Amino acid sequence: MSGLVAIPIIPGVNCEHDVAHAISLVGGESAFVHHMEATLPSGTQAVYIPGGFSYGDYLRAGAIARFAPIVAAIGRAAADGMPVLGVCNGFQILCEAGLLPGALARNVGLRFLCQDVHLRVETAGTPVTHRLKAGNVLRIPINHGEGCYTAPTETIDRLEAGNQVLLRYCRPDGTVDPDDRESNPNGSLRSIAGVTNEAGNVAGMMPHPERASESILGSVDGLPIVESLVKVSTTAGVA
Amino acid sequence: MSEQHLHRQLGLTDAELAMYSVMWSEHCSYKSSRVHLGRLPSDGPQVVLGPGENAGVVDIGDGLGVVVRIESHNHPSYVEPYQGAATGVGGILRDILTMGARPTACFDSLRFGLPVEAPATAVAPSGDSGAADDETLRQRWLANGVVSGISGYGNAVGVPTVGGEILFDPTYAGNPLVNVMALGVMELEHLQRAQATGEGNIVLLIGASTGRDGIGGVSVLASSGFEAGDEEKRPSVQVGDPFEEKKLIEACLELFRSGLSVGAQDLGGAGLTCATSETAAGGSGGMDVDLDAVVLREQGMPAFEILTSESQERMLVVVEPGDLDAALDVCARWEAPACVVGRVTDSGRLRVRQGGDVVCDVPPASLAEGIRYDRPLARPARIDALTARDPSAELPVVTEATLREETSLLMTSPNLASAEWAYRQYDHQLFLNTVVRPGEGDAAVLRVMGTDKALAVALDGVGRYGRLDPRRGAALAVAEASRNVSAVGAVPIAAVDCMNFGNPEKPEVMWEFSEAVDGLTEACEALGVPIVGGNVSFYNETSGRDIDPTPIVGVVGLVDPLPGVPSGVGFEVLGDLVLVAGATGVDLGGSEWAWWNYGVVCGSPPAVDWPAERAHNAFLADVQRAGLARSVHDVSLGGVAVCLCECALAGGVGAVVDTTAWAPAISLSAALFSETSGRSVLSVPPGAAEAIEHLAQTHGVPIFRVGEVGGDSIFGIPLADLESAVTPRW
Amino acid sequence: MSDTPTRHVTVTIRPKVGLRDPEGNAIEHALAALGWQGVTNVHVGRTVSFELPAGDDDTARSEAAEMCSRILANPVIEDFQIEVGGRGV
Amino acid sequence: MSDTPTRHVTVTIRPKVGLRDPEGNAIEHALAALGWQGVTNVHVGRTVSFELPAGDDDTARSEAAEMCSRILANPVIEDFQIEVGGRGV
Ligand SMILES: Nc1ncnc2c1ncn2[C@@H]1O[C@H](COP(=O)(O)OP(=O)(O)O)[C@@H](O)[C@H]1O
Ligand SMILES: [Mg+2]
Repeated sequence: MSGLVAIPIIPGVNCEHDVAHAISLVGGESAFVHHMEATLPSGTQAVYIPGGFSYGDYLRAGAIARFAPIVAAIGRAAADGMPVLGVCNGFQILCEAGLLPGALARNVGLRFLCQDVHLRVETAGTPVTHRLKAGNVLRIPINHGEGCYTAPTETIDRLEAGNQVLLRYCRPDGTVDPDDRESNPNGSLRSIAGVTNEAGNVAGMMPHPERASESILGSVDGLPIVESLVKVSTTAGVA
Repeated sequence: MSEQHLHRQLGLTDAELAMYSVMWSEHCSYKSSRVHLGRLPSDGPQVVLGPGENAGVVDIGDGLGVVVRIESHNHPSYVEPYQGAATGVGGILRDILTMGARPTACFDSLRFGLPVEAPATAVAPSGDSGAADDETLRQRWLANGVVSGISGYGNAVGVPTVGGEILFDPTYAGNPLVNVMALGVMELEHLQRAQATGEGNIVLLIGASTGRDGIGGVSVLASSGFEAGDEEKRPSVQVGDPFEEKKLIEACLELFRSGLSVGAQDLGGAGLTCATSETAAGGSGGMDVDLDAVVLREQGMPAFEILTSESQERMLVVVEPGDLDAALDVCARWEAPACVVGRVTDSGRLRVRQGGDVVCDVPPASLAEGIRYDRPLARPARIDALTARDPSAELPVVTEATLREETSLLMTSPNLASAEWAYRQYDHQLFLNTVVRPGEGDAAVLRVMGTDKALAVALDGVGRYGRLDPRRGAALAVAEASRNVSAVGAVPIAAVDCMNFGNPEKPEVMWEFSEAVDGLTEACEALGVPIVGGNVSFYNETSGRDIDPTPIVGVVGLVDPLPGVPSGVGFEVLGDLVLVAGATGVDLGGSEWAWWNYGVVCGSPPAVDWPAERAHNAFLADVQRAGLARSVHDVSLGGVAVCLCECALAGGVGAVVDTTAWAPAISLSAALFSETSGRSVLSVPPGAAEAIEHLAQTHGVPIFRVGEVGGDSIFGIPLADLESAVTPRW
Repeated sequence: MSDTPTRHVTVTIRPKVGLRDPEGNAIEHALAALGWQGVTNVHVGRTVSFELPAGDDDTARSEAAEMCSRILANPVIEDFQIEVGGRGV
Repeated sequence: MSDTPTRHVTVTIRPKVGLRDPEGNAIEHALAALGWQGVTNVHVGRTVSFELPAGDDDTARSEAAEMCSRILANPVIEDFQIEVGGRGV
C-alpha cells in the first residue's frame, strides 16, 4: 500500500491535475489539500508542491504563497523528515519560505521559456532521486519566467560540498556549461536546476517531471523522480 | 435644451441611452454583418450548438463535446499591445467557460506590419520609405508586446497556447490583428446555457470588482479606425488580471459541476448590460438588478458607467435561492468574490435600480436583439485592375542557375521565419494533452484524456489573397487549415472564423465581406466542415485606409483513434524517398515569392479544385493512420521550394531533388513557387514508397518521386544558411 | 571614453492613476493577511537608474524624458518621473 | 476608518550589488541601439508605494522596513530602500 502524496492547492497553481495524473501512473495515491488547511491530511507521507502561478506570481514568484497555512504545515512536516518536492512554482515557494537555500531570479534572457532541457543527476539517493544514478541524463520540460537559480557564492560552495545540488542543466551528452544558453537557458548559477535542504528530504527543481511521464508526451524521463517520491513514501522517512 | 439631452425628452434615462448605444454597436449587435452571416453552413450531424452561442459545441462521441470559439482583439492591441492581447485571451477563455467547459487550449493568429525591411525590389512605391526604420522598430515592439501579453496572461491563468501563426504585411502596419481561439472538452450533459430562468432565482456577479475600465469600450474601440489624436481613447485601456480569472474559472467550474448553477454568462463587451439583457431575453424574460450591490473599484460611478463597464474577469451566474449559501461557499473557497446583484422575474422587463431610483426599465430583448443594416455593396475598382495583370509577365524566368538565389531570398521573408521565439514563451504543455507541439507539425494535436481520441487544430488565413479576390482568399483559408489538420491524421469536423475587415460603411468593404462569406460557404460545404462560431471585426483601418480583407479560419479535426505520435514535418533518415503529392498549377498570383522577392501582388489567387482537395486530405489522414510516412508537411506559402526547405530544417537533414519531377510541363518558377492548394511533401522509407503510391492512387491523388533525403543542403543551399535566413531578426 | 561629464539619473515609472493595478491589489491583500490591515493604495512601479553624459541637469533631464517616452515607459498606461543627480542605492 | 494619520511610503527594491542585472543590461543595449551609446551603469528596480497608518515618519519607516524584510523584498538577492512622505507621480 502506497503512502499518500499531498498536493497543496494554493490559489493560482495550475499543475495539480497533471501531478496527480503522473503519481497515478506510477501507482501512487494523492490528495489535494486546500491552502488554508493548517495540517496535512492523515496518511500523508510525502508532499509534491505543483507548479503554476500562485497569487499570479505578483511581487515575486512564491513570495505571497509562502505565507499560506499549508506551507507552515509542510515546514513542520519537513522538519520531522517528511519528503517534500517543490516543482517550478513549488520550488520558488520553498525558497521563499526558507525551506530551501537560494532564490529564483528572472531568466537571464528575460523571456518566459517553455521547452525541453537536459538534466544531469548530481545527487542520487535522495527521496526524489533514489531511483536514479548520479550522472544520469534526463530530458524534461521547463516552463517558467523566473527560474535562474541564484545564491551567494558561499552558499553555492556549501551546497556543492554538502551534496545538496540535485540536478544541473546540461547538454544531451551530460556536459555542463553555465555560460551556454542552449543547455542552461535560464542562466542559473553553475547550471543548478534543483537543490535539496541540508537534511536531503526537501527538494526543489524547476523542470516539471510530471510533464515527462508518458512517451506520447515526448519523454518518460520524469517518471523515476515521481516514482522515487511515491515509493519513498511507502517506506516513509528514507534518506 | 442641448442636443445631448434629447433622449430624456424621448423618455430614455442616461443609463438606458448608454445601454442601447453599446448594445447596438457593431461589436455587440453585428448590425452590418448579420444579414450575410446567415449564409454560412453551420449544420452537421455532430454540431450540438452552432453560431450565436458564446461558443460552438461539437459532439466527438463518448458523451464528450468540443467547445470552440475565436475572437479578435485588434484595436485594444494597437492601443496597448500587452494588455490588449492579454485581455483578448482572458475574454475568449470566459466564452469557453460559460458553456461549462474548462478551457484547455488556446491558439493565436497575429498580423503586423513588416518587422524588417523588404528586399529593395519589393519596396512599394509609397514615398515614405525614410520612416522605414522607426516603423520597423514599432512593428517589432507591437509584435513583442502582443506575444508577451498572450504569454503573460495565458501562462498565468493556466491555459496552454498550443498553436497559431504570425504573418507580416504592410497592410497591417497601422492596424495589427490579434485573433485568439480557445477550446475545451466537456461532458455534454454538463452543458450550461446562457439563460436566466426561473422567477425568483438569484443572479450572482462573480469575480473582479467593477471599475471605469473600457467605459464605452466596444463602441469607442471596436467601431472606429485610428486617426491622429488617439490619446482620447487611451483611458479605456483595460488591464487583465490572470490570477483573478484563474480563481473565477475554478469557482465557476465547481458551481457548474455540482449543479448549483442554472445559467451563466460571461461579462464581455458591454459588460453588465449585455450579460443581464441577453440572459433575461433568453430566459424567463425579466430581471431586477440592484447596482448598489455591485462591488466597485472606484467611488461615485454613475449607473451608466457601472452598466457599461468592461472590467475583466467577471461572470454572471444564476442560482436557485435554496442553493445560494452553497454557491457562495464555493466562491469563497476559491477566493472569487461574489455578490447577489439581482433576481430573475417574469415581468418581461430589465429593471435596474440605483440608490432607490429606477435607472433603467426596458424590455431586455430590445437591447439584445439590436438592429441590423443591409449595407450597400460595391465591387472595388482595384480588383479588376489587379487581376487583369498576369504575374508571370512581371516576374523573371527562374532557371537552374538562379533558383538557389531565389529560394534563399524567399526564405528571408518574415512570413517564413521560425515562430519559435513566440511559442517558446507560451506554456504549450499544461494538462498533459499536447502530443504534437508548436513547430512539430502542421497542426497541434491534443489527446482527449480518458479516450483514445485526439483533436487536431490549425489556424490559417492569408490577407494578400483577399486583396486580389476575397472569395478565394476565404476559401483558401478553410482549405489550408483543413489540410493542416489532415496532415497530422485528423478528419476536419468543425471550423470557426474571425472576419477582419475594414470600414463597413464603405460599400467596397461590405462587398469584400460578402464575398468572403461566400468563399467560406463554398469551402466549408465542399469539405463538409460546418462553421460553429465566429467573430466579425470591422473598422480595421487607419487614416481611411482599410486592411486587406483577412478572414482567419480555425479548423478542429478529430483523430479517432490516435495511433501514436503522428509523423512530424522533418526529413530524418538518409535514403528516404521524397515525394510530392497533388498536382501543381501555375499559381503565382498573390504568392509569397512574387511579393517578397519582387513586390508583385497581382493576378488571381489559386482556384481550389474541391474534389481534389478533399481527396488529398483523405489521403494524408490515411497516410498518418497507417504510419506509412516518415514525414508529412503540407505545401502552403512559398510553394514546394519552401516546403522542402522547411522539411530539411525541421529534421536537420537535407535532400537531393530533381526540380523537374513534379511539374515538368510548367515553368520552373511555377513548379517551385506556385501556391496551388491540395499538395504536400512526404518522406518515406524506400520500402514503403509503393504502398504510399498505391494509397494515393486509390484516392486519385497524383504523386511524384522527386528525390532522396540526405546531405546538409537543399537546392545546394547549406542548411546553416537556411537556418540563419529563418532566424528572426526582431 | 570621452570627457563629457555624466549625470546620475533615476526614473520612476508607475501605472497611470485610475488604471487597474492587479499586482498592487494582490500585495495589499497579502499585507492585510499578515496583519497590516491599514495599508492602502498599494501600487507597484519600476525604477531605472543610469549614468548619462550631459553637461548640465537640464540636458540630462530632457534626454531622460525622451528615453522614457521612446523606450523606458509606455506613455499609454504609465507615467514617469525623472530625478537627476540623486544617487540610488 | 480610524483617525490615525497616514504616511505615504515608497520602497525601492533592487538586485543586490554584484548580482547580475540582465534587465539593466538589456535596457542598456536597447538604449545604445537607439543612439544613446554613452548611457552606462543601467540598473532596474521595483517600487512598491502605499499609505501606511503611522503617527510619525520614524514609525512609518520601521513598519516599512519590517514589511520589506518579511515580504516585499527577498533578502537573498535584493536590497531595499525606504522613502517616507514623498508623493509619487
Ligand atoms: N503565434 C503562434 N503561437 C503559437 N504557435 C505558433 C505561432 N505561430 C506559429 N506557431 C506554430 O509554429 C508552427 C509553424 O507555423 P506556420 O509556419 O504558420 O505553419 P503552417 O505554414 O503549416 O500553417 C506551427 O506548429 C504553429 O502552430
Ligand atoms: Mg502547414
